Amino acid sequence: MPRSRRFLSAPNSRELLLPYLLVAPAVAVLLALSIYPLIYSVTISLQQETASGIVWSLGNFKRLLSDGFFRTAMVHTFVYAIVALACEFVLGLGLALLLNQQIRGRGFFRASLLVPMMLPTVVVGVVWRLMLNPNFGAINGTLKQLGVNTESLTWTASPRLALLAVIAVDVWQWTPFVFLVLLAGLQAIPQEPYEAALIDGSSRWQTFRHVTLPLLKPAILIVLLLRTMDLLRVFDQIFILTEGGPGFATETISLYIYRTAFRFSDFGYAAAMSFVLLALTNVVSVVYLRLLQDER
Amino acid sequence: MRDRRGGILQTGLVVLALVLALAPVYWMITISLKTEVDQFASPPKWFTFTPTLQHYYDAFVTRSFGQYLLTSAIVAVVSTACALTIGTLAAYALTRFRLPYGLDRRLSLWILSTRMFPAIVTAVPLFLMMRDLRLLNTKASLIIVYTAFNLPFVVWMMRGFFAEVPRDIEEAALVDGDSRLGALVRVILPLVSPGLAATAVFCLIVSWNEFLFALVLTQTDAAMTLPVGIAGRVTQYEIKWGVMSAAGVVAMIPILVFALAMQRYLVRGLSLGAVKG
Amino acid sequence: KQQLTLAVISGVEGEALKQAARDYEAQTGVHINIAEFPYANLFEKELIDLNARTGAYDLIMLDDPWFPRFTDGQHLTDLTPLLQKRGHAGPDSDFVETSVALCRHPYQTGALYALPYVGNSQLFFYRKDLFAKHGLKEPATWDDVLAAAKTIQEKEAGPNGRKLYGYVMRAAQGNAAVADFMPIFWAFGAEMFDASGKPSVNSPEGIAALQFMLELGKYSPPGYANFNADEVSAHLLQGTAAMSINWPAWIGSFSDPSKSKVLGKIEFTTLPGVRKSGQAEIGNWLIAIPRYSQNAESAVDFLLWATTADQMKRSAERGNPPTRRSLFTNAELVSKFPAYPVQLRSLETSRPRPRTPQWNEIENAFGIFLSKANSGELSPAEAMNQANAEIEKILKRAQ
Amino acid sequence: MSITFQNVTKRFGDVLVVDDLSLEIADGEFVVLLGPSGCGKTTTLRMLAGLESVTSGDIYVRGERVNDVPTQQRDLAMVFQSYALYPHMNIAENIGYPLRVRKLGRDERENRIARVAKLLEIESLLHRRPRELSGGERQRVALARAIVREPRAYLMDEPLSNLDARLRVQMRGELKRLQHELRTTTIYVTHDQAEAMTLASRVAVMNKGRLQQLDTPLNIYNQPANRFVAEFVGSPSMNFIDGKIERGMFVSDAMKIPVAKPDSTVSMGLRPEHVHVLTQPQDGAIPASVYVTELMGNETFVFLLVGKHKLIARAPADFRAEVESKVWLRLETDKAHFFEKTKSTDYTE
Amino acid sequence: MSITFQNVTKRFGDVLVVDDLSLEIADGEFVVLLGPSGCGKTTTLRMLAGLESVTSGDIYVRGERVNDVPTQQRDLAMVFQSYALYPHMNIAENIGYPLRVRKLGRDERENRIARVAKLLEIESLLHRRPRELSGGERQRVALARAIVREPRAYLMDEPLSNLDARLRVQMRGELKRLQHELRTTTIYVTHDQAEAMTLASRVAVMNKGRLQQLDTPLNIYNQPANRFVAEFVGSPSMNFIDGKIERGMFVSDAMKIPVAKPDSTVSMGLRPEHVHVLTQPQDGAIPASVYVTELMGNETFVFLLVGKHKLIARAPADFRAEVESKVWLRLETDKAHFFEKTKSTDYTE
Ligand SMILES: Nc1ncnc2c1ncn2[C@@H]1O[C@H](COP(=O)(O)OP(=O)(O)OP(=O)(O)O)[C@@H](O)[C@H]1O
Ligand SMILES: Nc1ncnc2c1ncn2[C@@H]1O[C@H](COP(=O)(O)OP(=O)(O)OP(=O)(O)O)[C@@H](O)[C@H]1O
Ligand SMILES: [Mg+2]
Ligand SMILES: [Mg+2]
Repeated sequence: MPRSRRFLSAPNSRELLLPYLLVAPAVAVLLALSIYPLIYSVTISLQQETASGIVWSLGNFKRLLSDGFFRTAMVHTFVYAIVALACEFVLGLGLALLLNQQIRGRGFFRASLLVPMMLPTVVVGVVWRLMLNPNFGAINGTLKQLGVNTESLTWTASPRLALLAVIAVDVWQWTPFVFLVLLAGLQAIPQEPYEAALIDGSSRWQTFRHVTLPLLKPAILIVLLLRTMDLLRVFDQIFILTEGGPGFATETISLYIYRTAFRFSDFGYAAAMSFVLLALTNVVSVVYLRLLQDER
Repeated sequence: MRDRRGGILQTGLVVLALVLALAPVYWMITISLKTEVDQFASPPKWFTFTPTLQHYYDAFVTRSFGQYLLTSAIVAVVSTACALTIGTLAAYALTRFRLPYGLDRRLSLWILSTRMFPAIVTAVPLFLMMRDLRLLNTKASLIIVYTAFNLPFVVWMMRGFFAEVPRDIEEAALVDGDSRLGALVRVILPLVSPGLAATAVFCLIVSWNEFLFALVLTQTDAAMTLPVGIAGRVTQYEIKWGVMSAAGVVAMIPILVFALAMQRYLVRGLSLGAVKG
Repeated sequence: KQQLTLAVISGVEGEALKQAARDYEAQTGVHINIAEFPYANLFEKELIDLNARTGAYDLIMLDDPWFPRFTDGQHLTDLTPLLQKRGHAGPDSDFVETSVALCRHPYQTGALYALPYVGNSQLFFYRKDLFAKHGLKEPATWDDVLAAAKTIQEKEAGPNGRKLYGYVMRAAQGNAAVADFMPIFWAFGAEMFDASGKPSVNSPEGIAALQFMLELGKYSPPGYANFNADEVSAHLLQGTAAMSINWPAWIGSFSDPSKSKVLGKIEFTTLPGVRKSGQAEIGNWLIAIPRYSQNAESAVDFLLWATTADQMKRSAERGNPPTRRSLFTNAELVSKFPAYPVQLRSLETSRPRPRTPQWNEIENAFGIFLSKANSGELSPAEAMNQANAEIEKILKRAQ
Repeated sequence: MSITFQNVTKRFGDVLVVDDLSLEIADGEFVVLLGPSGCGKTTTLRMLAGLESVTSGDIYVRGERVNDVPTQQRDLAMVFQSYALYPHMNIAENIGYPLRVRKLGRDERENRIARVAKLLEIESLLHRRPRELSGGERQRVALARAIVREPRAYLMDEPLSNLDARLRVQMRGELKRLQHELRTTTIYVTHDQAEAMTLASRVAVMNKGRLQQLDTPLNIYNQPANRFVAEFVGSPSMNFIDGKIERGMFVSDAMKIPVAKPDSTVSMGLRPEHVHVLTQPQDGAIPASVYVTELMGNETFVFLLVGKHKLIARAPADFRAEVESKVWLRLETDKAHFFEKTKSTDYTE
Repeated sequence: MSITFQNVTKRFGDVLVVDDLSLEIADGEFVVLLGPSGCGKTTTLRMLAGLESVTSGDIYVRGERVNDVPTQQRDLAMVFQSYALYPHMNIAENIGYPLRVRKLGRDERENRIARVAKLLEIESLLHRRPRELSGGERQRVALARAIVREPRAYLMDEPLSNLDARLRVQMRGELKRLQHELRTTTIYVTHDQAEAMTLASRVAVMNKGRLQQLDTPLNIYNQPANRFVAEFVGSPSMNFIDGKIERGMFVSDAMKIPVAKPDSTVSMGLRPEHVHVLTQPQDGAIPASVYVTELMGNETFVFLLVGKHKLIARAPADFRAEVESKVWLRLETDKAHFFEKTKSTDYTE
């Protein structure tokens, strides 16, 4: 019955109200700002304009089934999310571990590593677009100087490399976030288990595997959870880097939703797609939470 | 006493990471100082070019970037503060109390799920909502939206960190006669300061850089934030690389300063040496 | 005190109008707020606002392809009555017909919902120095273009050891690819819709046109499949490409030493033809008044003022092609912008993108498949067939 | 302040930790909780402090039921077995915290802190962080944090366990003085018999969550209510010899001793100090053999074999005997305890 | 495995914690570290374990210098004063961890765990998490985790401090047995005199980071090297009476006692058990008055006033005396210790 220990004491009658008072503001704000949009989206996703005015129908959802663009976009989105998440997590964890130890000037390192995350996404997109330019870009330029043949390295212009390129940019920009959270998590782990582990003769790796990871699990799952959700909604950088091109190679669901909503002003269909995305995200996060729960 | 033989290797790796992280930023800075001809020069001019401040001039003198900066700052700081306060309280309640019907878990989940809906779709209804509330084109609208946008993040981060605080430290505070909130403020928050700092930094960054809502909910310079202002430099036929970069550099600095300030708290973790068992 | 709010595009066009606004303010004391948005966002920004009927904007700048969408939703004010109030029968006859036609709904014939402010239409750019050097004459047909590209790319080397490409085109998914393709498409005698209004992009002509585009692509820098206007002009400015289709807005920068390495080496002309004589795609910036503006009256006053010959002359001096014939032929301007005669010809012969509220959707779909073809994913035939199918879907959904 | 436990039971899931505990503590009393590790002492304190909910039963303070009173409002001071110091505060802040939340003036706070710090010999540490202290120092800080205030009751969970003998005797004295002065009701958990004996006005012996005996220290020692108490209290612990009482005689395989008791199956308990080891035979003395001796310096424990029975005797410090050597025992049988076998495995006097 | 500290010094910032410590521990020895709270015992162990760096001096294990050998490679088992259990592992995993990292087979591991668990009476807890255990249970888990392996040396930091007397005696026995069987060098920190006396082959008494005396338990008790040791070891601690030796007589305001020692200014130390309280006058007996008695059950401590001197005497359990009542003391002066005043505040024999 460990769960019971999670709580300081059974909330006793005089305190019964406190927790509710504490969550109330949060719930209020979120209700206010999420319920209305949700209802709105539900209604318009169930409506369709026809010659004879607006009618209620499941048309938007039916259309999903036959929409090839939608399917491809979904695939791209998940590929993007999975690959990016994997890289960001591995790199972020690695850095967090490195900088959790005594290194001279780690304060400076820590702060500097956060810089990519601090740039406005708009700017990030533009800067990388410039750097990735096959002909004038700094990257190919530098590679050329190093004697690499860059003829075929057309990054965002090649259907093969484009997705990788945009993923790379995402990794570059968001690894710092993973790093930041995991570092904070590491900082929260007390020293004693580590000393015990040393005494018990466990190697660096074993200590990492059996002590650090388990104790870091809550932080890890939270960061994965949040990143996944953001990755599944990724929009800005791609929009600026490739607008989904070339030939749909980097079109993600959010881009497609954006186009449908804003360019083709078909909000109903956009909402419909969003619900699918919402559902999927929900599934994913519930899976994470399963894992998270047995931590507590 | 950690054995320090890995030291050199570690430092090496960190430096490498640092280079990878900062090279593009450095490049951006150079771009902001280069004439167009140099921007596209190949082989790329990493170090040798004749700097010009023209782009900064274009960015900040000829357009109302100063105002954008101010707006951004206000919106970011206020919304971050709100999100942190509201979110931390909620997180505390959701970690420390068991509510009937597993309400504590359900609530947390719901709070999280509000972050899953694509902003693109919520943007329009929010626009209509703000219109009816007469809040369109005001800082208030952005503050509200960003607060709500950051809340789930704050709640979940803080839940994680609260869960790591040993019970009996907090119990001691209660026995010593402190109220729950008193204990929260005087004992628990100091212990989770790294987490708090990390969360704050992130919230600030998000609201500082957010683009879509800022675009949709504002109509004139009166409430435009920096990202929108910057995006304004992307024209139909050309991107003003220099001006964009200049703006980027300037946009980056305040956050950088903030993060450096937070850095202290990031370093200081829970020093649980004093807890037994 | 009178107030007006303008939504303008960022860039030269918007700049010009902003400046005008300031002058107007100074003269009349009418206070004018300017909201400036990037091209990527202006459309949705305006559309959301119009749909929500906020009346936040009294005047909006719009790119001509958006016009059908806006009028379709009856979001714009019919200007005729307001003009008549002020003793004008209709739009000034000095406006180029092709431009005014854009402001009418239905096209050419219908009521007037806007006035043309910037008279863009595509031009063909080429390096006259290289053409001279290799004894090539100004390309009249696309085959000339291909031939020239071939010769130049084989014979020439770019600045400091870089390759010089015969042609540079933009095939980035979406607007870009379509814009650069349409002139070829039309020149090959293809049409997007047949007489009965059914999509016909996969007609033999259409496929041939795409075939040709790919052929030309061989002489375009690698990665052009994701190029946008800025990459194209960068190539021209850096002297690493010899020809391209582009917009007049660029002409200025070729003579700006801080940007250009090809000072005075670029020549402009109308678009080449093939079966039919070449036709440029028109891309005018119009100014309209939303239905929901509370200040329609003073808005019209400003609109008329801003489109008067001498105001437009100022705008022209600031780098925007006018929409008035008198200005294109104005000696003073011509001396400043030697390309004006060509531009006028191009503009007069130009044609608009198909006028349908679904244009954005169609252009997007079409662009995707063009881009797929250019990046080698699909053969021209496949691309055109799939595009056609997609466009059919879109139209079907629209009814 | 009087404290009453009324049929208090505590379960963690299916683990029964405190079992129907009823306990009356008068105002100003100093009650020591004694019991094997894991018998529920800490849990009992925590329930009283309101840190643990009671599964069933009621707790009364000054006759008022407090089951639902939040901890903060119970105004108790507690020394946690795990210290529970505030890692981010220095020692002075740690000790001062309870005063700070009570909004005491700075100066008042400072000289109170100084006073207890002096009392507990930690003046020199006031500006350190807990993690920079030794175990015993931390424990003293925890103690200081409790006694710096004047609460309605002190709950102390093994507050001296990590201190050296000298310090412990000294602290013991201080606590005793403090309690005499303030007459604050105190519940004190310890494993140290000396502490129990010297501090307690009454000792409550617990086992497996059940109260075994509640009485004055001496009575606990001299009239244990049952065999568990007899065995648990006192170190080295009481010797037990199973046997029968037949016609006024206690009979076991090893010995025959006259006792004025009704016939029954009993086990005789005899404390080590009531077993005297003689090197010369003596009439009435029982032969035995030494199998090990433990030299304590101030005394010697002699482990003996009488038949198959093991016995422990306290002998003077200078007592020496070869292992296996033959000796004779004089038992002060008048001091013997007899525990009848009952159905419960436990023996009661 | 032999262990040598050679002029080891440890500072934390400007706090001098271990001061020029030199200590030789032979293979298979069982050394008990004794000393006041905060004297540097834990730090000494931690330096040996490699958890703290030494500020100066060297530590040798089997003659090889280990100052820079990482902890993992020193192959020591340690019981932390603060337990340092793995919060996320259940008890079985906690105990099994050292075996797991050594890649022992599952079964081997399991029955080893079962064995120690049985030994320490924690079988029933194997599936709990540390936070669900009582203090004493946690301590036993910590102990179990150490003794489950067969390291080159055991470092135990007050491993029994939170256990009840019964359990402690028992564990003491087990440790003794274990050490006899495996002959593993052991360094053991304790505050419990009984543990020190019964377990130690040698006792090292420290004070303020300096080694005071290293000798067998009995010698520590009977021939303390200096006044500190004399006073620190033994509880209640030794009585001291300052005076002079003049012409074969120890003279203080309260008494005159013949001793065969050269003249000097000394302080006489006499253990409580060497002070016998008589209710009747007797020749040579010194008059005194009782000011308090502490009843320990198995014995009684009598606090006496002789002139302005305070003395403590051990009396039998049944000794009773009114406060203020007049009594006579017989001092076993032959057992007395005399510490000469030297320039250092410390007295040496
Ligand atoms: N990190 C530190 N910084 C400063 N002083 C410290 C630090 N760690 C320990 N000390 C000091 O070193 C001294 C010795 O500490 P140590 O833990 O060795 O004492 P100890 O002998 O184990 O005492 P105890 O019996 O109470 O555990 C103590 O006075 C303590 O205050
Ligand atoms: N959260 C829990 N879940 C299950 N069992 C628990 C929990 N907390 C405590 N226990 C059990 O309750 C019993 C009593 O615990 P408690 O801490 O009161 O013992 P104690 O008398 O203080 O022992 P010690 O003298 O060792 O501190 C122990 O057996 C312990 O294992
Ligand atoms: Mg306990
Ligand atoms: Mg210690």
